[in-house]
Amino acid sequence: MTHTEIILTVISLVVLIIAGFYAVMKKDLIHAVIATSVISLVLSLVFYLLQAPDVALTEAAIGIALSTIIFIITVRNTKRFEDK
Amino acid sequence: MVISDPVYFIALPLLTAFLLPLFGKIYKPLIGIIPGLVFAFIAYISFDLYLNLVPGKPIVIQLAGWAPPWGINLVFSEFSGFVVTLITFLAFLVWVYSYNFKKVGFDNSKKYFTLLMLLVAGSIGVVLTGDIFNMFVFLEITAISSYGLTAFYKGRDSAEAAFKFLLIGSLSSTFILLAILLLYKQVGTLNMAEIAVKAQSIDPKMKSIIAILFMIGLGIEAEMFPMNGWVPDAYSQAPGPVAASFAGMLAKSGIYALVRVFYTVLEVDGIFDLLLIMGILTIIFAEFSAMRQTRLRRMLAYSSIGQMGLIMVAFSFNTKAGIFAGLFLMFNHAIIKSLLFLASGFLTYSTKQKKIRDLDGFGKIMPFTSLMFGLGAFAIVGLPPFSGFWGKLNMLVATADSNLYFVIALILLVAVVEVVYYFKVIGRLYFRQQHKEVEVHKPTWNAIAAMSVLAIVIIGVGIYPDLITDYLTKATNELFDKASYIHNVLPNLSLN
Amino acid sequence: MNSLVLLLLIIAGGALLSYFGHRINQLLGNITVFIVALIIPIYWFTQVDFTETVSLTISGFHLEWGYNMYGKLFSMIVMILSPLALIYAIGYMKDQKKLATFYFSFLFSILGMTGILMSRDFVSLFIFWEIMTWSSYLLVIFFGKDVEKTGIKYMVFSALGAYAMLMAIVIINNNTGSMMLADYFTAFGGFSLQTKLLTGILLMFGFALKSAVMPLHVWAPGAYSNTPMAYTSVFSGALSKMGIYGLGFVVVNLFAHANMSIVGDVLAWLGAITAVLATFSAIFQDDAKKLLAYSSIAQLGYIVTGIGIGTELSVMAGLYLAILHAAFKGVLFMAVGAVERQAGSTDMTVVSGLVRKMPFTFFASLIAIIALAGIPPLGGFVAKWMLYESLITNGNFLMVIMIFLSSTAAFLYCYKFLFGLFLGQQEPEFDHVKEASPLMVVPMILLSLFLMVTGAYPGIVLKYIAAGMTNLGFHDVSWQMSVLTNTWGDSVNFQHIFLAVVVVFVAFLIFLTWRGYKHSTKVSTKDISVSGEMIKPEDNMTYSKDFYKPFERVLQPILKWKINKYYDEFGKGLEALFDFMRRIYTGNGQTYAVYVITFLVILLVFSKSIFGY
Amino acid sequence: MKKVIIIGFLGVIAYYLLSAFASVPFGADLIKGVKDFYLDKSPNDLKVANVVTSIVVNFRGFDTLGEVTVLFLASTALGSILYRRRSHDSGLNPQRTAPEASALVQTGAKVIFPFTIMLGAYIFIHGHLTPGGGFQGGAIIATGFLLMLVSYRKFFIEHNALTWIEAIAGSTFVILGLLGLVYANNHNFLENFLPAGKLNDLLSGGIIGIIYVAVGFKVGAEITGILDTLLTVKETGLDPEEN
Amino acid sequence: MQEFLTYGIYGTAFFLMLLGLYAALVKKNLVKIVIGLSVLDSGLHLLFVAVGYISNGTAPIFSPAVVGKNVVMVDPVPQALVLTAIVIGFGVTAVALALVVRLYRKHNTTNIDEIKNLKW
Repeated sequence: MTHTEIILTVISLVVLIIAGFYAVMKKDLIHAVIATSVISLVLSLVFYLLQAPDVALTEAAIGIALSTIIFIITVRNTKRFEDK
Repeated sequence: MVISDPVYFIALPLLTAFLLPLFGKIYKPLIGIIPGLVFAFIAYISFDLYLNLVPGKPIVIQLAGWAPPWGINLVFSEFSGFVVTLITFLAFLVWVYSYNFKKVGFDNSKKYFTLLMLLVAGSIGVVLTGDIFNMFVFLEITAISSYGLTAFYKGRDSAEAAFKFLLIGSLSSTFILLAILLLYKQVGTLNMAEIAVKAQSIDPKMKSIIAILFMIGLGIEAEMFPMNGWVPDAYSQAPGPVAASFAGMLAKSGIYALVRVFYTVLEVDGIFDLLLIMGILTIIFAEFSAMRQTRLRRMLAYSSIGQMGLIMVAFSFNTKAGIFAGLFLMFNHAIIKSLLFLASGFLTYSTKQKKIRDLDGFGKIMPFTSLMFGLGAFAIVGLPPFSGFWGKLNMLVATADSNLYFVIALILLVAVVEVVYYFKVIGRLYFRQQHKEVEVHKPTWNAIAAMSVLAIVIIGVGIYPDLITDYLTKATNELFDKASYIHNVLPNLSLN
Repeated sequence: MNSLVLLLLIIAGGALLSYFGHRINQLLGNITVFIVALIIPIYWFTQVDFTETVSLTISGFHLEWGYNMYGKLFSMIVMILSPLALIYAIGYMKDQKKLATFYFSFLFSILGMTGILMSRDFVSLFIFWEIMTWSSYLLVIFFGKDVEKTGIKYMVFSALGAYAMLMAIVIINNNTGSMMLADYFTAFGGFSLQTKLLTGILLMFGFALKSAVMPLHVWAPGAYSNTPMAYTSVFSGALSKMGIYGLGFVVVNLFAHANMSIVGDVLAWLGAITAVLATFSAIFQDDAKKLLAYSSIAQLGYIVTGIGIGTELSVMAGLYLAILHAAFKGVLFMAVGAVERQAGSTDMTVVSGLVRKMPFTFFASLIAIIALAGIPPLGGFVAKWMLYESLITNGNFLMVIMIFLSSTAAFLYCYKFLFGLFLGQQEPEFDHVKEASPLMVVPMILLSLFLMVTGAYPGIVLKYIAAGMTNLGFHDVSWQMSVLTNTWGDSVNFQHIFLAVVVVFVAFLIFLTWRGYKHSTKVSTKDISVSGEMIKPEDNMTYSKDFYKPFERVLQPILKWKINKYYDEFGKGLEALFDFMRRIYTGNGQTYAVYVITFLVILLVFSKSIFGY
Repeated sequence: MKKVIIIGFLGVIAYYLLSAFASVPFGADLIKGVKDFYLDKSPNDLKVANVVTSIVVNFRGFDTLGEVTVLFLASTALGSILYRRRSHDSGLNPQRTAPEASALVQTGAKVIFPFTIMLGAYIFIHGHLTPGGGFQGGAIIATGFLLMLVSYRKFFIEHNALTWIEAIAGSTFVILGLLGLVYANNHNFLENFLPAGKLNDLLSGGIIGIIYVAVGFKVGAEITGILDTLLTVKETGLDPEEN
Repeated sequence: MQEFLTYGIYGTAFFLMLLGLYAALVKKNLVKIVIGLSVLDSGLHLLFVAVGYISNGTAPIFSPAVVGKNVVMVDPVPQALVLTAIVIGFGVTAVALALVVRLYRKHNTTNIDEIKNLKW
């Protein structure tokens, strides 16, 4: 791994953790879903950095777009906010 | 032999499941008929293969032309063949039972049969496969089709049951994946036989963590104690034949995976003691909960958990007698519980509330179904001359041979509880006056046929258990002889 | 074909034929039952070769069937009593519902008993035991009364007993490597004390339960009185004897010969206590069925005492009593059944004065009661005599007193039974009552004739008992046809006593009948004027009400102690526990997920001690 | 309280599992296992440049069959879970509740749509050469349809066509596998029976390319079906049929 | 550096998994639970890929650029497995969300504590 890659990785990991927190803690479900989408996005970057382009592509296609959209559809069909 | 290749057990149901929507477009009744033909065919070839199996020479199938450990392989041995034959046989009967189900308010048969077929294919895949990750894939197939089937009916709490199942099931698949990952990183292979060879050199601490993860992951489908919260809900909300398939296929493939992993793949000291304790806890909690149920299906579901606990206890002895008893119990549980669930399908369908007390006097208005239920109840509590008795007797003999007298006492005390709740139901069915007018749904001819076949098997094996004991002994030897399994899959490798 | 297998096939086939016969129509079914009832004993007495054995291996277990003299003795009870009860049942059960189930279960319980008595290994013993149990369960709840209470109680206790046996069986198998009874007997001496006690007591538990010994008797009153009377006669007469059969070989064959007679003594004491308490309970029953049920328990108590003492004479007394009990309890339950069917009730405060309406039933009951109470001319006397003698020679004086107390008290309920149902004033509401059908009367009469004959010639039975006892290790048991000689050298000739008593009795009867007709006046029992006190219509003032009021007051402290209560409390406690335990299935899917994680954590934390790495 | 306990539990799990994984350091090549065989055979025997593809489709092709089945299963299960009897729909066309997107989005979607389809197709056709394959391509195709579904309220998927594509693509996979039983050298299920070709050629890798194309179609159709089912979920609120 | 990455990547993966587990076990909202499961899966996938990584390895693709050269390639097997796992995870998520919709229609709530008609 080159230094750039390592730095990118570290940044990605930090973003992953923050997005994970956001996804789990946020009461607004749409925001949480967007956060999972961000997780997928960053994850696919990490996969790419870890020399797994196939996985990165899959995660990108499925995680970012499709997973997110089915979550959003569900949230639209139920309630947007997690109640106390 | 091209025509009787074990891969058909999986490939054919999958192919049919993919094509079923097309058949429906061509001619609607084909949706019901084609699955039956497929089930009949795979049942036939599984019987054919199993009966012609040469002892000590299991059929090992390579897939994609690569010999194990590089490719995935299927192993049709005495043990796996036995379970597969049981599953295909039950699958066919479940199809017979549900073929005409539409007559009693059953809609959407295309999706039902698709899911059922995939459940069957998945269960068979779990049993046949010789690859640990492939086993995970098939476990997921069984799991997802079970979620779909559990939530099949509307107007019940079926979605709730399915969601609980899904929640626990997802956790379990995570743990299985973790275990597979750890294992792969230790041994560099996914083939079960090769793992079995190489696992001897794994650090015992690591091995124990892998074993724990496997136990939790596989324990869920095997209905092990703290992980069986989904069972009563799923069994009581799913359609009757599906509950029968859960008992006969899902639980069987779960316990098979558990047993195969701990007997063949991963030998860990102490795992069998753990299995014994968990089995006992499973039995106690399940049977005691069953005692106080007011709903028939839930009662049967808890009883099913109890039986699975008994099977776990039997396998935990790590002796030939124990395995033999465990296999016998597996056979009994599959056949008898299926009969009970099939019979209860019509009983609960007629009593909308599904309460046990609404069954008063049903012996008169639904004589055949009640008779079948009574027969199943007699058999499952282990009364002679039904097959349940021999399983229980062998089980107790095996327990005594392991000098676990307190386990005998415990099993028997719990059996008393079991007797009580089953006989309460029989008492209501036959010796009470009907107190509520109900809309009776008579079983259809095909349901009668399916139940009769099961009843005949129960009585036949009960009167002459040697019908199956030979096969059970062979299966026992196969499971107990780890070295020959490895040798048959990987001729060039051997233990040590 | 082997005659033993054929015997079992005949009974099983009979069961199926009766089932299908009754499914078609009642007449056909009844004819089938009748024929089956004739064929079974005829085949047994004429065709069965008692030296034959069957052996087969099923599922790795070696099964062997074959009679020995001890089993044959008990088989005689089954083979005489059961067909008679079957024939009786045709009359008794006429026009009832679900007859197919009734006869099927009835014949299957006969199959079970027959099988038990020819089993030489534990597996088949257990199989037949279970067949007997479930078929009798179906009959206990046959009328649908108290399915939850009585039926479940019977099933729970039966299952407890059966499973205790099963546990003993597998432990024996573990220790001897064989399921054969004979191997167990030979290997018994070599067991450790724990194994001896564990296996023996578990087996005894199972057998004692079926013969309703004291703390395990609570199922019996309800089960005996709820069952159709046609079957109760077999239930109490023959089926409970299976327990005695087993106790015989466990206590006598194992413990008595292994210098562990303390076990037998405990059993004997339990038997004696059973006898006393059950007798007292019987006295205060108003329902004739319940009375007979308690009386059965008491009688079984005597038998158990006899077996438990385990000396030659006491065992002989016990076995003799067992056979007599089968006969007289058979008659009495049949008689109550006849009364129930003809008069519509067995409540002794309601039914009365049926002697003229049902003379044959009365006669049979009278003979049976005499035998039961142990009044000299009939067999009961001989049996009790032998029992007392054995107890005295053995030095168990306290037990003698108890048995004697119980026997004396038995007179009270015997009298109450006869008086309550048959004697006294006949109420107009029973004017229409007729004698029961011949199908019911003939079996009763036959059995009472048997009682009379054995009264005069006890040797007829003692011959078989002596032969049977050889299998229990008592060889050369002395017996005489009609003369009883005691330890002290006195002898009694029963033939003469019998004849003398019969002559006196008949003369007295004739006299009584003649005088009775002359001098009796009819007064309604319900028309009683009480000075100044208003009688409400529901106050029943018949004689049979509060029959033994003063006596009851004396015995109150003993009777208050009801073991039943403790069992009920225990059951309730268990149910509460079960209810508590099933709360772990909270219904919240998340909780289940937490369980999974908790389990994982527990395993991980304790992984070191579990896997011991 | 419950939260604290569970966090404690999670801590325990993390401790044990991390300690287990710490023995397999990141980036270390510790094992000699099947992977070396794959890395050797894939380019040399199978002529498949992308080793992951050759593993997914050939060495462990059975897994992939299972995987395709899982998607098919998910779509069927979804259909059965959200299925409603016809009578309740009372002849009305199912309506998506989402409001019509703005003209800009619609136009954009219309423009992008063919490109997405092409991209997806490219990915699964080149599955054995470059990263990606049937799953990724299929998913991208489905994304294209998703775009249209979201942008246009009146864009309806032709269910008939979907069914046909699903069925034919799925059965192609199985039938190719079954043909292996007959035509391949070892008579194995899923065994390659076509000439392997040359490494890094489009027409290389035997049945691998064909299977990946079939998988691509299947996955695309499957996921589109899933999205369609979810999107045509009717109005929110209580369902009379459920109670 | 190596050690830092070991613990960094494994740690992140585990952290994501535990976050997901936490959501699945503690959060009451059904959608949140499913989000939790999805985050759990993400962490697991990261773990898989991380375990398969070999220092200074290249992607396991014999593109014309690498053919013939002696290069270290990362372990392709975990990548193949994780492909399968991702797709399976997607399938499960879809089914779970469909069930959430069904549950919402029946109970008019997404609070898992209020959905326990089936108990004991």
